Amino acid sequence: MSMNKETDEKMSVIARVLDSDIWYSFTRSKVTMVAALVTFLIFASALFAPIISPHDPFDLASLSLMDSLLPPAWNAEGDPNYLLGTDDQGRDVLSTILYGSRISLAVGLVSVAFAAVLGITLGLVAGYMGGRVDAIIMRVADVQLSFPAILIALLIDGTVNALVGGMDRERSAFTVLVISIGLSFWVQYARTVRSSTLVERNKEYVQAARLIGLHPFLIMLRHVLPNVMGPVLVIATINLALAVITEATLSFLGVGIPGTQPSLGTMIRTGNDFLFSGEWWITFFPGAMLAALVLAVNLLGDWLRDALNPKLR
Amino acid sequence: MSDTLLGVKDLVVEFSTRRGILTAVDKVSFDLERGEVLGLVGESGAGKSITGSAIVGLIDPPGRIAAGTVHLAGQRIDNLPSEKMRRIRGDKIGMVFQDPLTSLNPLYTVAKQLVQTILTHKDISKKQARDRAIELLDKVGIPAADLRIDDYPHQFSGGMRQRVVIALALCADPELIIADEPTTALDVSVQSQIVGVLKKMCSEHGASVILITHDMGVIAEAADRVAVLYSGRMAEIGPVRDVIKHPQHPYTKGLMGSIPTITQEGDRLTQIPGSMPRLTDRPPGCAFAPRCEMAMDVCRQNHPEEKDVGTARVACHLMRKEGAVA
Amino acid sequence: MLAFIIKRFVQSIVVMLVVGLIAFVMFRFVGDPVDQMVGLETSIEDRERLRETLGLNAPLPMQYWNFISSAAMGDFGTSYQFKRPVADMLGDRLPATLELALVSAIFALCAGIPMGVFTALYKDSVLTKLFQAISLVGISLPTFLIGILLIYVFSVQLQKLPSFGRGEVVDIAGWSTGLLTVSGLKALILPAITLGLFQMTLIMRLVRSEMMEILRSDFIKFARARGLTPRAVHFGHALKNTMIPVITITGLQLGSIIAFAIITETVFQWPGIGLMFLQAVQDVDVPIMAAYLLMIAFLFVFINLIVDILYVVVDPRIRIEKA
Amino acid sequence: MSKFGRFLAASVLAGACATSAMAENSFDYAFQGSLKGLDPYTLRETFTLGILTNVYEGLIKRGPNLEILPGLATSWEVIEPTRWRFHLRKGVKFHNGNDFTAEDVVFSAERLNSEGSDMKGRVPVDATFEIVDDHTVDVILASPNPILHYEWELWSIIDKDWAEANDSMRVTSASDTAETTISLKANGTGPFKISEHTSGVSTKFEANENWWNWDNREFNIDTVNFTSISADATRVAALLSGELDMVYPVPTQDIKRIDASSTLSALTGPELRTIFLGMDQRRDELLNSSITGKNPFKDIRVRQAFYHAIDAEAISARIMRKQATPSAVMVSPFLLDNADQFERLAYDPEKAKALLAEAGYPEGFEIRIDCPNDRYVNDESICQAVAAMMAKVGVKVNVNAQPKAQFFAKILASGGYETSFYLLGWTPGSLDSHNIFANLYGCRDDAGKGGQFNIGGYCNPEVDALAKEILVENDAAKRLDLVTQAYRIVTDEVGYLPLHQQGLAWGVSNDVSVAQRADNVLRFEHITKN
Repeated sequence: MSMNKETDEKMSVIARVLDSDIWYSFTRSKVTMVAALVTFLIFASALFAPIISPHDPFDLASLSLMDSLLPPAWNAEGDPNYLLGTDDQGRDVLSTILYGSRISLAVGLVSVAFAAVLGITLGLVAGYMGGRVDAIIMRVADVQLSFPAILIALLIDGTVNALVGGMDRERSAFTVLVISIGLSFWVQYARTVRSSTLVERNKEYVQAARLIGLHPFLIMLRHVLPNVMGPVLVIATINLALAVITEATLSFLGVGIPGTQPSLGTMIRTGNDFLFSGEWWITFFPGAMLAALVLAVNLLGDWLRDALNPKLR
Repeated sequence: MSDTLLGVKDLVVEFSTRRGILTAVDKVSFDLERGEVLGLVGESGAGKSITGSAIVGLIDPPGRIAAGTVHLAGQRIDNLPSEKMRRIRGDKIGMVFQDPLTSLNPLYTVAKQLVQTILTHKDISKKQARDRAIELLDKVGIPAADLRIDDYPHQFSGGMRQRVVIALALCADPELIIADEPTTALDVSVQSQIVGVLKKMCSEHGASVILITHDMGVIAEAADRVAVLYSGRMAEIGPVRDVIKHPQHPYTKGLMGSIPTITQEGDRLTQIPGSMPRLTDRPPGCAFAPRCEMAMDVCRQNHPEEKDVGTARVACHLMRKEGAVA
Repeated sequence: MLAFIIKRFVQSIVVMLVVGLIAFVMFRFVGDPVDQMVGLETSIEDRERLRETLGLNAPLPMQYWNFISSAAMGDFGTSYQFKRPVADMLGDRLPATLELALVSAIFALCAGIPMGVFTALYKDSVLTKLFQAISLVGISLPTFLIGILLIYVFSVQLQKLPSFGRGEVVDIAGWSTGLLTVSGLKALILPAITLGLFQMTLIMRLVRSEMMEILRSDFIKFARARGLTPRAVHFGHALKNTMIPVITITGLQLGSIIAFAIITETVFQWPGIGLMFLQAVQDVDVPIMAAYLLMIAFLFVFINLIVDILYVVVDPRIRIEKA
Repeated sequence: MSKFGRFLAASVLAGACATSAMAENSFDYAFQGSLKGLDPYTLRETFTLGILTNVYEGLIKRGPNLEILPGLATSWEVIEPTRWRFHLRKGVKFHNGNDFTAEDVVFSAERLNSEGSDMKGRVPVDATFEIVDDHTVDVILASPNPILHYEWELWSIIDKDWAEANDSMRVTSASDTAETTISLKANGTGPFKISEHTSGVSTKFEANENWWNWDNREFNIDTVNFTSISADATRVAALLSGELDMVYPVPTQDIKRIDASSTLSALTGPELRTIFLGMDQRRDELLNSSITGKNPFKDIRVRQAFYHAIDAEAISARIMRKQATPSAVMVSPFLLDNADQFERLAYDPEKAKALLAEAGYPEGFEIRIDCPNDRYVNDESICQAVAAMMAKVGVKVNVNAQPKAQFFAKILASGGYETSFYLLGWTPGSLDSHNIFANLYGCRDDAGKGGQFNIGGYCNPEVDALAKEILVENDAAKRLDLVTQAYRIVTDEVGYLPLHQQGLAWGVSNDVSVAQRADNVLRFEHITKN
């Protein structure tokens, strides 16, 4: 019986979702559905890259220079083994895209999470403490705005290498990207959360919580977070797309993920050099993948913003 | 009938939503004489504001006027092309909205907003328009109007702002003013001043007024006739005095019971149990039936016709009986 | 107002000092300037002597103090690589970047605002869908790739527009401008589009969503109820209110335009400060890096101030409060 | 929109009617790097020195094939083993009209070795100059030096009077706060004058009609416009679009495309720079490796195994697209007459595995390779390919590719030679093998005394002794013999793992003809344009 009850509850959750306005607006927009499908496919293929990709491009021992620069399989000189051709090191482009989007998404997700956590925390603290703490945090936010991710990355690349150093260039590059992209994004979250906190701070329940001995900060966390989840989610979606693009841009400046375990951005940067020489597939396919990902995530973000904004419904 | 300024007949306003078509205003009819003040009352969601918007042609998609007609001074206006309707708005019909804080564009001075509106409808010079604007402000009771005209909206208090809004509505001497909850957002102390200004201005200009409100006090103070809407339908319409003193519709009775009056001071206000049904699940018969103490079987099945009862017109199955009795 | 500006000014100085300090700590890790200043075969003793002359052996706080105290007098030191006063070099290169940033900001505004307004007013138009599709391209591909593709199409294939540099420039009172010559204007087109595309998308989307929200506001409804023409309602009342967030964002974006100019300038070999900075990073030319960062911070603070002042001009509510 | 529209329209219109306002015969070209200053003594770097030799001249000159020709000196002889006599060209004038005399040579030699100069040693520090007459100078050396004048093409002679008048006596130094004239303006004797110079951006040259060899000049161009274009794709695009007459270097992959064009061709040839891998043979424990407590590279079998595992032919064919010549020695065959006596160890992964097993590493080990990513042709790609090849014999190589600033900061003496496996390129500045034995093979201490660029710390006293002999040996045949002996030792011991001499690639319009020198120096005096 209890089983039944549980399934009933689950059913009702599903039913509630299916009945909700968000789901409705989702099913009404074909573009959004396609975007969601594309996003899902990209995430899934990135997640299952080791299973579905025909080769392991990160296994250096499997690479052969003699297989390098093969065009896509449908081309006369192509090799059916390499559907989308190979790059200058003999890596299978298709497999590398799958593995590469894994890295790009990881950079995007981790840096957005980093920015969100940092921003939400600082926003809460600023809004809650007010006064000088607030002023300092918001001033730091101003300083932060004058330092876009590009500048931060250029500056901290050396620092992180020197500090992390050691064996692993991949990990240090990952750290650099996450820190610099994350740092350039947190301000948005902080501002959103701060203004919401300022509103909540003066409400009775906060005073009441203080009276019964609860730490008001915790109470506010519980009340402010649900209020800002909507905007935060929207910012996060759009930031995710931006982070993936930024990662690609940074690789152009030489501070991206290194070439031995290329991300989408690294692949595009490498392929960029082969644009005029006719080996278009090295840039084209990763570029298309990146564009599809960014486009889809952006469209989802747009839809989410409209769907969550009651004024626009 | 030559004195009839506005004729609304069987007006139906529908909104198409994902849950099907909502009928926000369902076959509402009424007439308005020149110089008359008609109160339009009802709970929020009863369709008062939508009726007002429908008259001036400001129903935005997904809503639309699905049936019925609106005549202004003998001209049918519900089916006019948008440009012609625009010329009528502000010129023939003025509107006053609920919240004076948000009704004015914060980035323009009062002068600019007034002059712009005047020039839209009157073929006069800027200078003349400005003079007229000052005159209007003066009339609605803004002290030192010639100085304050160049101020921005936020420099005025709420009550003063609503006076500015009234002045804006009167810019082109409209024949009809639709005032949608003009006092709701104001302090109680200034509410009656605003109603007074509105009434005075209209009688001076000979304009008719539709006063939309949920506040029976305001109606009692200002209106000549009152129409009670319930769930998008007309429940009762009649002269204010009669409707207040002798409400016919059970809903009106309940509504009157909820007005605090000096005579009843100390008594508990009667409240109508339950709440107005959502437009999505309006019962098949009389919409008020579920809350009505006197509901009969027929009430739950058939929608009552409107009947003339004395000076009023009432839509209630009880009326047939009472009428017969009477 | 004056108090406000003074307060801002003080804050700016603090901001810039902090920026300078952070930057100085980080320069340590960018590389060894001496290695980049001499040929590979230069002896260790000579390198050490050079290091000493440059004051690189002094403790970090000392170096920072030296830099800040001379920077306060307008002296940013001498470039390790170019052996020229950095202030002069910035002066030489700044016009190129500012012109590029300005033109691309104008491009972004002039294309972004009308497109945003159009897409907000005509939500279901085919043109709206087209605009939205075009605008998404601007954020779906990395800037450098867009730049290279533009070069490929317009320079290599069509041979209509130059692929690098500023074209001919005219010197007017120490300001070298490319805006007055044909080749200078032609050279501006591709970099300005590359740099402005992202901002254009941002502005278009911002204008669209703000406009849609404002079109639902009470005062717009009241304006329509007064029978004002659609033109007056949309472009007078609605657009003006939309402009407040647009000014803010555009102002803040100017900072990132200048930062993103690093990439555009590299792709198009545009002789501005962005390119100079990137080369300085590669060459560990500390004085240039420090001066550039300080200048970016200054520009940002300055732009912020302008934005605030513009705000006051556009929004009377603030004007009165400050007065 | 309207502003931009008008702006577009204006530009399109303008494009339709006017494009050629340039001088009649102007040669426009771009290089990857930039010309940062005009003082010829501030930076010892081939490109900077090379471009300045079009303006300044040295006592000698090198021809299209790097052969030594008379320059400002018409002839020279070794009077005694330690005394050289240079006969200076008469009637030569600097661009400002001053006469070129022996005084200028002496002044230039002093300035070259003065504080702040990066050219120290190009004239031996212990050499003294004696003016015999206005057009004869003797150089007295502390010890014999057969290659004294080899590097003197790039030693620019400066006008003493002009330098005095323009406060340019000292070498422009980075600690100067005021600009010196000589870093912004040039006054040489060469065939071209600098008419406009924007530091780091572009430089305009115009032909010098008062050049001493004007009547026999080869070139027919009036002006030269140099622009620095650092981005590879943009540089190639500028050539493909016809905006420039020449760009270099051309990325290896774009050579095909340029050759395919009917109006362009790619000039390729071997460069003098040798790209090689260095292995730490000095530390007792490798940095960034899985092996602790010992240094596998001290075992010659490990070094040989690495050699056998790396397929230099494949790198040269694929990564370098045949724009590189695999090399068995650490010097270009151009600079070593019997380079063909040396052969690379064969590519043989099986043998590599066997050698590793023999040395006690049957499972291989892990090591990091440090690599620049913006210094040499396809540097990062080469390191990646090396990692892939080593993976096949069980050695896991982690590629640490960095911008040159960080790379050099770490691996050179100033960074404590912080690497145990690295990729580097080397061109002997003197175009002579002694430079290699001294700098790359000479024993060194931890501070870098000795073979300063011997980052791996290879050390064999026998080689050091041979290097000393080579330096002072005046007899060419004997010298070659000594050089060969030394190379034999270091090659057998696998002191380094040479990969290839990278290729030069210049993209040139078919309208112009240029002389490509193996040191990548472009001399304007060999340019003709139709």
